[in-house]
Amino acid sequence: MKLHPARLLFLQVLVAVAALAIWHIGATVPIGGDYLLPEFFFSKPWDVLARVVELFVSGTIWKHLWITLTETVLAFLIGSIGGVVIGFWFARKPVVAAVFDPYVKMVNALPRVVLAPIFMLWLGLGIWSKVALGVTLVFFIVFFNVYQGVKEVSPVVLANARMMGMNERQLFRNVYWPSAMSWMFSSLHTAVGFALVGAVVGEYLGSSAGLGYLIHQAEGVFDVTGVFAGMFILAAFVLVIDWVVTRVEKRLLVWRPQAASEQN
Amino acid sequence: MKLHPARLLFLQVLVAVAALAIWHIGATVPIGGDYLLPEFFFSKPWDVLARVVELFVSGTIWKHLWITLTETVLAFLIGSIGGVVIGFWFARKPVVAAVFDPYVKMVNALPRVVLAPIFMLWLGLGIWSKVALGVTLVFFIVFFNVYQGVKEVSPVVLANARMMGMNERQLFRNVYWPSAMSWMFSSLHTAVGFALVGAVVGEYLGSSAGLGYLIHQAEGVFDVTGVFAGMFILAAFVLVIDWVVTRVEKRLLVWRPQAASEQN
Amino acid sequence: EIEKPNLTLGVGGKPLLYYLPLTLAERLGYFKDEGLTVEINDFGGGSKSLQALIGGSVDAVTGAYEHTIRMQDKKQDIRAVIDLGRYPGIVVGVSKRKADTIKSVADLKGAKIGVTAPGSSTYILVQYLMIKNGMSPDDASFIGVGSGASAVAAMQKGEIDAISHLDPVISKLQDMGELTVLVDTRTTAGTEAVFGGMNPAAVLYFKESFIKANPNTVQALTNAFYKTLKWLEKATPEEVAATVPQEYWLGDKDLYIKAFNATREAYSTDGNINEASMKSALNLIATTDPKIDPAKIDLSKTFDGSFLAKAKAATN
Amino acid sequence: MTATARAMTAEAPAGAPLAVALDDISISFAIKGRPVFKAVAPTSLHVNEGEFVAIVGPTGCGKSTLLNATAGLLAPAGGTVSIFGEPLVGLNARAGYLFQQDALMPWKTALDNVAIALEIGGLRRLEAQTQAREWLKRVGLARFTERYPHELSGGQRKRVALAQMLIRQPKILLMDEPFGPLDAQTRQIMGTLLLRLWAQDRKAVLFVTHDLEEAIALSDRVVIMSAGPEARIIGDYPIDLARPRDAAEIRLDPRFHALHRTIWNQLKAEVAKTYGDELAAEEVSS
Amino acid sequence: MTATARAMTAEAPAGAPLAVALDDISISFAIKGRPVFKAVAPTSLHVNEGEFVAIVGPTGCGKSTLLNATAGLLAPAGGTVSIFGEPLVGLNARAGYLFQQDALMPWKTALDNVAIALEIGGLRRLEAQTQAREWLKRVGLARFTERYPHELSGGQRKRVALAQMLIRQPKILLMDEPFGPLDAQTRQIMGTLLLRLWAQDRKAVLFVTHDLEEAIALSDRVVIMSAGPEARIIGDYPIDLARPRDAAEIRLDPRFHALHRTIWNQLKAEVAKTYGDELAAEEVSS
Ligand SMILES: Nc1ncnc2c1ncn2[C@@H]1O[C@H](COP(=O)(O)OP(=O)(O)OP(=O)(O)O)[C@@H](O)[C@H]1O
Ligand SMILES: Nc1ncnc2c1ncn2[C@@H]1O[C@H](COP(=O)(O)OP(=O)(O)OP(=O)(O)O)[C@@H](O)[C@H]1O
Ligand SMILES: [Mg+2]
Ligand SMILES: [Mg+2]
Repeated sequence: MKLHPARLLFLQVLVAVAALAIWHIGATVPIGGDYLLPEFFFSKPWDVLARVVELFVSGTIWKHLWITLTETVLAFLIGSIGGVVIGFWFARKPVVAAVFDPYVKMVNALPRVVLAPIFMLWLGLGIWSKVALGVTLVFFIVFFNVYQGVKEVSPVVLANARMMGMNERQLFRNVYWPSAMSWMFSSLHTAVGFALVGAVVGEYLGSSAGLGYLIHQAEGVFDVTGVFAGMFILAAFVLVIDWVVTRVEKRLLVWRPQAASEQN
Repeated sequence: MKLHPARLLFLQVLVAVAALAIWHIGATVPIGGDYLLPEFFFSKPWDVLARVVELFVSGTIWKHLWITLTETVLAFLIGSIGGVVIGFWFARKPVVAAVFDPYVKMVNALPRVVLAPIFMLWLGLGIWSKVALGVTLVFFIVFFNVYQGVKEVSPVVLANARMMGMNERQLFRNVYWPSAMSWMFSSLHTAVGFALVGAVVGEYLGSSAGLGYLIHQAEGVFDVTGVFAGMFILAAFVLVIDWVVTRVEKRLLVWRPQAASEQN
Repeated sequence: EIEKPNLTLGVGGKPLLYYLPLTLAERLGYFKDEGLTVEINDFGGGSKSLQALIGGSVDAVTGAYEHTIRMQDKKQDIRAVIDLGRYPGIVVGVSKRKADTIKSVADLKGAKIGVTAPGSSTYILVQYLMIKNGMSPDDASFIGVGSGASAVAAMQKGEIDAISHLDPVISKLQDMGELTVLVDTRTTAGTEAVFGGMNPAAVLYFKESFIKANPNTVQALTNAFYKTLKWLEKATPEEVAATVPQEYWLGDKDLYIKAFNATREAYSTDGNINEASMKSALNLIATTDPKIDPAKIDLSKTFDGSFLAKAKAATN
Repeated sequence: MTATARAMTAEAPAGAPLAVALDDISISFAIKGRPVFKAVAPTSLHVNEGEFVAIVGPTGCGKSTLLNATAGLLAPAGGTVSIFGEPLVGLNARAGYLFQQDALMPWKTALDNVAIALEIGGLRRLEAQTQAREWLKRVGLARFTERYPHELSGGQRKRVALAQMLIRQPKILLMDEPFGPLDAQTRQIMGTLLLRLWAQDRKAVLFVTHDLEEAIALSDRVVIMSAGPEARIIGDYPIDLARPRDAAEIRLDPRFHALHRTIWNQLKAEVAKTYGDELAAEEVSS
Repeated sequence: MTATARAMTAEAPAGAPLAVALDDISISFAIKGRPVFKAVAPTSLHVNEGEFVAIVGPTGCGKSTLLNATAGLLAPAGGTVSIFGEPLVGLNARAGYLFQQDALMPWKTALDNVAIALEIGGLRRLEAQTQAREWLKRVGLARFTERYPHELSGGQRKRVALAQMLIRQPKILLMDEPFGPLDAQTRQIMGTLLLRLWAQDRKAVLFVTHDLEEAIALSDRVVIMSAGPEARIIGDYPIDLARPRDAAEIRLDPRFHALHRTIWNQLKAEVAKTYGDELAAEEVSS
């Protein structure tokens, strides 16, 4: 049931074209006197595309893109490393986990928007307050998955490894880590998006550059085209980071059989 | 390595007391002329507690709490059901998954803050626009995990079930669903927090009631005590929802052996 | 009779002094007196409340007059019916650390200026000032610092050299002794110095189609706000403080009264917007946003004074 | 080669279609970064309706692979698989398969694991459970109905799987070392149970085992596979012992011993081949 | 009872400490919502240094459970476990354990799975791999070093696990049906390999098997467990066959046959007891 890559690309483009067509029609053809996707809120696909091109041609975007990229990558790295480390720690120390469990959940429920001023106070207006915001999102996603992943380790494989005489560090490297890996990567795919969201929301709430800044600026003057152009670039951007994650995943999970649910 | 419940509670309270003590000292004892946690940004624990009590005693909180609860629960339910359904669908239809994969990831990377006006346009100012915001967070977390969970189904168990003659629906009920359950519940624990975040951010961006509204009001006039009181209630609140999720989880996963990583 | 007694009204930051008349009208019961039940929705910012109006989720908005002009450029017919703030209420100040080097707008070259958000009115005002002083807006860097405590934090930590902001942030900074004021458009003198006249800020606006369909409702709401302005004109700071909810006091009644006194002159006394101040507002936008062509804007369609006139007639 | 392999099934009655017909099938595994591994070379195997065929062969030769192909779980690289005269498409719906590995659903109790096999056919839950209980009793697990698989011993799990397969009464039974983790005595009891069921309505059985005595005691034909890679069927011995057989008594029959010796000799030679280079050398040096 | 069980190990030399001493141990499982399941009743088992003890018993009696307790993976409900004279605390670091189930790390190739057993002891990777390759050759898997477990057959996986355990040369070997999924011939080759290693430096071996012939051919003592629940050791037979033994030849020895018959009779009676109510009735009715 594998698709030929060219055919896959064709289908993907088809979806994009269909979406753009609906958008275009919704924005330009009135249905019963009303527009389905009023231009004031949705702009028009062609305008957005033109704006994206313009942003790249004029070169203004690069600086913003670079800043947002830095923030996203930092948030992603720090958040996932933190999530992995604390996730493992909690999974291996049931007492610690039990004691801190309610607090972790409480912190996870705090709206990040409200935390922004505190981050700014501590970390200033530079990239670090945005990184912090992204980290608070990424961390929890990775944390919960790694925690569960470690608990799902096969009891027999673990017992075997322990009988071989592995110490905690060796168990981590040879058993827990590879076993929790598919859990971790699943969470990383979600986390990539959230890292970006964190960075952009941080910029949106206070900054002097970055995609979030651009979007906010456009929003302030009701320039929807600008807002959508920004979101577009952002979305394209996350695909690149996710592609990197997928490559790493493929490399690290060579040992897996093809997913059973995909065979037919 | 199981803790006695009373001892566990004691340790948990200890952590809370320690945190409050640090907060109190940071806010009231100047270190080198500067406060570690200036009152203007952090208020004081005692004030916050007093405010929380006041909110409950005066009764103003109930209406807001009720609205936020409704939104959170709806966002959580709709988002997780959507995530489960689409996650299963994608996992079982590799072609669909391959075609839509980049788009799902793109949408996941859109900052929800920017989407708020669109939700308000479509869904009005009532609870539904907030629910929608929560759904966009919950959905992706659950989706990615369920998708991965289905792919992790044991190939032998699946082959056995198929040899028995199970059709797609029966496979879902008897194999995919129970097998993906621990993945799903892991994602639900993260999602509970995010459902609340979505609802509160939605309220924060435009509403006439709810905890997010309260926090927003307090923020505009530097009423940090109010902000913290709101966050406090919010956090306590999520524990209740999470407790419900954990109960359901325990019921549904009776069949599991104790996690191997916790035995010693 | 009133076509729509149950109204939803949007505002971007209700507790702000900028929107004081709204809170007063609500607390004084003037909406009820007019037979209206008004549900006030608070939004993350002025632009969000405008979007809600256009999207149809609110009926009326108390927001910036500037929106009516911008919306005409976007082919949305939005009209103000009464002015609530005649001066923008924005203050440009410098950090006390930079007070020695930045003594006037002309010195802002190369400075890091904090604004509520890029694209917002605080941002536009500084740009306007810079252009008027013969600089390009690119000569300084602008940093969105948000509208609340984060703005105070940014100034305190020395992350920005200057700030263009509104109350209560400005009053708080002044109270803390962090700020030296350069331009103050909360006062008559300050505003005249910048614009040579009034420059309307907060107004009550509707969609033109709503006004047409619900003239009595619009009239009732205008009456309520007119009465509020009249009340406010005579009220003592103590009375104002007693009317608004205690939480609005910025944690300290004295600070609130200070802030109110500083802003007091900015509130409109008669609710009217004259030709000159409309032009002044248009000029402000057109100067900073080259996409807007002043020749294409019909200012008479931005303000509909007929309701105000009736309200005045009814009260007097 | 194929000609001889086909000749081996010549005894089949001409009229009835074969229950299982593997013709010239070959099976390969693609392994990342190495040449394709040809596990099974083109080989053929025919099983008549109601015939009990045991497959023996050195470890790793391709027995499980052959069953997987018959079950439709693995597409052969070449050749055809026909079930009751029809080419196999997708899964083999008429076959029950007892896997070599643990294949019980860990989230269902022993009872539910067996009952589900009937429930999916549309039987009411209560009725399915009654029958399942009956079957668990037959395999000696009456007291373990409410246990989850991880609470059972290896042999107990295997017996639950056996009940799970048999309760559906499929027309073709594919069994991969079904009695491996059972003690000799229980093995015989299970063997007798299996033979009784088989006799009731003529099922075709493909039975993989490492116990040659068991193979001879139970089957109509014993098939020997050569050591892999490119394993083929290299021996096919009809077992002309009278039925019904008593699993214990039959081992004393002189014909049994003669058969055992013949088959064993070929098998031994084959295994020796596998370890020709490696193990034999070791063994000598010891 | 305990008195007799202890008496059975009376032949042990008085001076040297016992390699494994299980004294009056009992093992229970808590199962949600039902009474505690007493798998093993108080029973004792002593294994001398260098002694090869085979454990046989009906399926589900508690053999794996007993090994788990000796390995330190399961805490007994009562009684004591001593290893070389010291009470066991935590895991048994001197034992190697070949599990009944698949226990290879799925993310490591066969080679790495074996090599890791040395690497964790601090050996350099390259050296460990060289030795691992040697061991894989010994178990007949020289050509499968780069395969991941899911690319191996059941018997191949078992042999990798065997190599993984043996390469560490532990002083105590716990083996739970190590040769189960292997054909008879390979079984004998592996058995010979095991005996050779065992002879090199006097290891203590606890060997669970269902093949009584294998048990007798390999061991110094065969121990029989009663059917569970509350399983106990009910028989203990010293095997007085000369060493070194040839796995194939020994089966022709008349002493072998005499031993086999004696032990088999007790075992048979025990299994019959398990199925007393259920299976025996079935068998008769058939
Ligand atoms: N998924 C796979 N990828 C690569 N090779 C495989 C795969 N599955 C099996 N093989 C190889 O195919 C050959 C036959 O495997 P199979 O499992 O059929 O053996 P078997 O006869 O059942 O052995 P055993 O008696 O040990 O179970 C073996 O050499 C094995 O290594
Ligand atoms: N985790 C558990 N929870 C409950 N009961 C268990 C558990 N593990 C084993 N048992 C029970 O304990 C008894 C002994 O199990 P054990 O696995 O030791 O048997 P065994 O002798 O190894 O059998 P086999 O030869 O089938 O492998 C069995 O009746 C089994 O059902
Ligand atoms: Mg096999
Ligand atoms: Mg066992």
